[in-house]
Amino acid sequence: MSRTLYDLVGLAAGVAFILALKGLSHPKTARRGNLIGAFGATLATLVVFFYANPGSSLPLNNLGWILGAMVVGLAIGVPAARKVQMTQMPQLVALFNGVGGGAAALVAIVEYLHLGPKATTAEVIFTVFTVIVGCVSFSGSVITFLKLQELMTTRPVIFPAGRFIIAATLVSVLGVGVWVVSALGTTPLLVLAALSLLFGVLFVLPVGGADVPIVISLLNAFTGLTVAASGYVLDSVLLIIAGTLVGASGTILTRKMAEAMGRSLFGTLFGAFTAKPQDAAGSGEERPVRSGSPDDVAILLNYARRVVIVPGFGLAVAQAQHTVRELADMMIAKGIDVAYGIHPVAGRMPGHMNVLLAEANVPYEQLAEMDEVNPTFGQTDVAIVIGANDVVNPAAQTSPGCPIYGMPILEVNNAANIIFLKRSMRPGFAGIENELLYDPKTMLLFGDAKASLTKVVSALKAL
Amino acid sequence: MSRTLYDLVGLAAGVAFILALKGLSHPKTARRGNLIGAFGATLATLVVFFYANPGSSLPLNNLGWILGAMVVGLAIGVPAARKVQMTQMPQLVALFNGVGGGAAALVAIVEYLHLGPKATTAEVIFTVFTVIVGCVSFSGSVITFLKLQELMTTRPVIFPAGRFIIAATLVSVLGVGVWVVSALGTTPLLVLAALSLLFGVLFVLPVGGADVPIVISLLNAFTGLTVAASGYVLDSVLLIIAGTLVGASGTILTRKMAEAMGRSLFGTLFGAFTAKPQDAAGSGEERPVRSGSPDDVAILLNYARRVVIVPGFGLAVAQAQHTVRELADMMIAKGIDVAYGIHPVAGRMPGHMNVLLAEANVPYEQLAEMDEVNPTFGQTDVAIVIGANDVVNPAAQTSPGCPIYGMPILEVNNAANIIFLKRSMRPGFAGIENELLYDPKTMLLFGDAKASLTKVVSALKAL
Amino acid sequence: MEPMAIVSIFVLAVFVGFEVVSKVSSTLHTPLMSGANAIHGVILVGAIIVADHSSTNLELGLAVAAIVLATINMVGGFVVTDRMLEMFKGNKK
Amino acid sequence: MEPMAIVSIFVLAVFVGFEVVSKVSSTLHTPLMSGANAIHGVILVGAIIVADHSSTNLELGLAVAAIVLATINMVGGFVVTDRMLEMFKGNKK
Ligand SMILES: NC(=O)c1ccc[n+]([C@@H]2O[C@H](COP(=O)([O-])OP(=O)(O)OC[C@H]3O[C@@H](n4cnc5c(N)ncnc54)[C@H](OP(=O)(O)O)[C@@H]3O)[C@@H](O)[C@H]2O)c1
Ligand SMILES: NC(=O)c1ccc[n+]([C@@H]2O[C@H](COP(=O)([O-])OP(=O)(O)OC[C@H]3O[C@@H](n4cnc5c(N)ncnc54)[C@H](OP(=O)(O)O)[C@@H]3O)[C@@H](O)[C@H]2O)c1
Repeated sequence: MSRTLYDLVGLAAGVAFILALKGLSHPKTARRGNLIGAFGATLATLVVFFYANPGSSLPLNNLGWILGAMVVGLAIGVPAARKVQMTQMPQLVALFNGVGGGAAALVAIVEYLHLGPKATTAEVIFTVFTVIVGCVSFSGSVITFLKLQELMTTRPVIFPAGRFIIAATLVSVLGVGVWVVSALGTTPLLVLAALSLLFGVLFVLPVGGADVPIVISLLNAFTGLTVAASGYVLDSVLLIIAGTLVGASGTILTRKMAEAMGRSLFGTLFGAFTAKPQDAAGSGEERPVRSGSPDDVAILLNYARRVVIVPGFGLAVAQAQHTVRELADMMIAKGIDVAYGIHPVAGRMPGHMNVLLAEANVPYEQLAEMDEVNPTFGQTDVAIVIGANDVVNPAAQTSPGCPIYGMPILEVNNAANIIFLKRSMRPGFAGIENELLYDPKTMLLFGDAKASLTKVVSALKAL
Repeated sequence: MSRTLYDLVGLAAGVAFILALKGLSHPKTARRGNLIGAFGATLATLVVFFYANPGSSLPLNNLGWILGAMVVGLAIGVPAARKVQMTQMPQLVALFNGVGGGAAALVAIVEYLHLGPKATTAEVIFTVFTVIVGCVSFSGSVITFLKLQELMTTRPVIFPAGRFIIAATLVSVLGVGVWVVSALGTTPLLVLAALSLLFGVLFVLPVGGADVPIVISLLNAFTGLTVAASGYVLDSVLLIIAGTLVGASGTILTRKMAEAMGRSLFGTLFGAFTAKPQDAAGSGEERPVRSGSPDDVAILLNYARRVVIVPGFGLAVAQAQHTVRELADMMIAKGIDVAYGIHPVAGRMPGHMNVLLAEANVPYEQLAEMDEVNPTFGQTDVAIVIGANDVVNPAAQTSPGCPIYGMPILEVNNAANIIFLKRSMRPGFAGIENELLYDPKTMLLFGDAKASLTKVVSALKAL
Repeated sequence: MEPMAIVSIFVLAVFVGFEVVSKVSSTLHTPLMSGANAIHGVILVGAIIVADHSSTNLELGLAVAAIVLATINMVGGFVVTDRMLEMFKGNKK
Repeated sequence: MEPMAIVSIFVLAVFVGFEVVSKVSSTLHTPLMSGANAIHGVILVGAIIVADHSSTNLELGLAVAAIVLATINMVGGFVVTDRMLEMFKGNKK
């Protein structure tokens, strides 16, 4: 295959990626967009097998190893992607991103070993960039995975003199980077990789759990840039275009996510340096709460004119989306005005609630975005909060010190009655107490969301 | 100045153009966008004076000629742009576009003469493309200018066997193009230019006046592509980027304009081939109309609850935008609900009415777009049509043969009363009769729009 | 520059051109057309380059004509666009 | 490829990347992130190229590891994105 044809196919794959991102930005075309992206990636992968790089010949050297490695990758990636539960999606995305960063770093290292002293300064600089950022992306993603999977604490990990250690690590990373560029050699490069991995860990540890998706998105953009840098070293227009696209769109997306959570990007990444660890269970004192029975809840709902359902992470855990839909349908049949109030960061990934409720075939019109539903709480008789906590916590507006301060919330506190379905008095993801649970107009229905909802549905039927 | 720096400045100018187009797409940033574009263009122009092209040295050869020519261009362009009346803006844009196309063709010709037999085939192909499209753009724009300036008929010019002549011209243009590529030489190139100029004339003649802005926009996109092609021949990234940007955005814009006018792009360009000339004054018979006095109009307005003002080209001609505002303010003071119904192609350029009314400081909220105002005509007591005609002509919806058939209109025929302010029974731009003038619920107030409005204002004051 | 680079730049610029104007409202059609029109006046740069290396009177004459036309296109285009947009100003504060 | 061409391609691709996602609604944040994530899995192409010209066992071993990781990233990414989006399907018809 001629170089021109090879490059043109690469460009076509780049165009497919542009169309993919474009498609993914609109609900109607999102799925098709993803398929176009997959098509472009397949095309790009197939075509390398038919083009002999300078100094090489067809079929590719090490073909068996290459195909074998791809089969292994498929055998790991596909089942993981197929079987993951919706609640664990963010972790998986984080991991996939991390391995991508790792792959880019490895490619850069191999190419560096291969080029040896023939490498131009520009190539070495791009290699150093790829190794640093790829390794940071890899180890950072692993930490976010551990946090989201709750294999480690979801709260900011602050250690004494933390910010000095981080700064020192960063300085050594950069120092070793300069060393690699000036002296060349395998050892400095491996030291660089090791230090970068360490920096990735240190960089993500102090990030509060609630900000983790922002960090994933940022690391995703970083990985894109490493791919673009590899494209320079390997002289591939496709990698340059694809990597840059991901880098740029990922940056915008990160900013948008941060906005949706009401956080400044800067604060997310560096604010944790100064944050003090929060006390998990608040003051710990026992305060009275009003808890009710499924019948109490059913009665309240039966006489309401307008009900807003606020789903959260607990709904996803309990897989209660179908039951909640049943409840909503019953209320609608009774002539009650029902809407779902969707917080952009309810659950553990942006749009999590939309996915879950769409899975349960909840009509799109019943889903109201935060800005839409907030002004209506004044006319709402009952707000029923199902497995959500942080996204309705007024502390986000009232207590400047707390980790979610500044995040816009669903203002259920303006509704006439509030019902909470949760299992205990434990706080949500951000680990801070929710005063609303103690509010006189709040009623708590303890138990797993799905079980509680089933009981409420039966009680409502009986009325 | 080094080549790298020169190229980087070029790229910066390209970025400025991207930002300019982006800015121009939003009302708030439009003006700044235009200034950014002007800045980029200035930068790009200045920098050529400091870079010696291969085989040349600084200062540029023929510097006196170059500067002199620029001064002449400034002396023509700036006053023309400053003094033109708002009603003649479209003509001017057409002319500016045409001279741009002409410049691109000239540049290609000069470079061709300069390169002589050294030119590569690719360079010759791009040269041929630039000469053809640049010349078509030039002569086509001149014809659109003549049409808009009403120095010639605004209606489609259909001549016997027209489509065969056009097709034959196109074939010869392409044939000569191939001749140039294969044989090279100055004569074939000049023949090519001449034939292309002819084709431009023939191509635009059959286009109906109402479609002229679409054609201008299309020619604008074409000129962009010629600039990109020149960029290839002259090895300038800046010209490639700038030209491609204009080509691509111009294409989208053309499609959007055609949509706004309810025309298919294809039909606009080729439909006229088959159209039959329309009879200007309709059947010519004298039918009764109801004409009223300024007092009648004032009384009708005084007792209305909702009035929609529909401005058109005549308002622009009469420069009545300030008077109409005065009238609207008076009605609002009387508690009447007043809105302006803005048709996208009212006037002689898209957005013409917005420009005029903005000039008169009409608050933005009072301007209603077509889709917004159409559903409200049922609740409108009086629709007052000021110097508009085609944009309210129901023939666009009812008579398939007519030149404006398919264009969405402002449905004033649904209002309880219609008032027309015009000077005569003459038709509008498209040259077709408007049945609405004979409608029993229509009242005509003959006279210049500004004079009539002034009288209505006094009459209303007196009430 | 390599053909592949030029093709890539062209394709990407097409996408940028499409995307940046894809949301324009009909109010701004004319100023946008006029602004884009002014941008292609940057062919002035090309006209200056060819005027610089013109070696015959014919070449120079044509190049000078090109400079005049391109300057009219570029400067006139930006000025007229600014004039149009100035009229919107009142309402945008 | 010339540095200038690469810089131009980079700058234009940045604009394309910015523009295409600039209107995304928060509902689609996660699928978009996941889809973009899958796209950078195309580093697989780079991994295959370096595996092809690996000359030592160390190089080959690292390259094979890169292929495994990149394949996971690419294929897993597209599959998981499709799964997410499948759930929206019901309402979009
Ligand atoms: N969407 C994102 O992109 C994203 C990503 C990462 C983090 N976050 C963060 O996650 C939080 C999301 O807020 P949220 O209100 O959705 O969740 P949340 O604050 O974590 O609260 C979830 C609540 O659900 C309850 N729960 C858990 N399992 C349950 C079950 N089986 N049945 C009933 N209740 C159950 C828990 O209380 P019990 O234990 O008492 O039952 C908990 O209070 C925010 O802090 C956000 O910043 C969001
Ligand atoms: N906006 C664009 O982009 C664009 C560009 C080119 C063409 N067009 C076409 O132009 C037409 C626009 O429709 P339109 O309704 O705005 O205009 P129109 O159909 O051309 O009607 C204008 C009316 O204004 C009257 N008039 C002229 N001077 C007047 C004055 N001084 N005082 C009072 N009335 C005066 C004329 O009637 P009298 O002579 O009896 O007074 C004429 O009937 C459409 O056909 C459109 O397709 C639009």
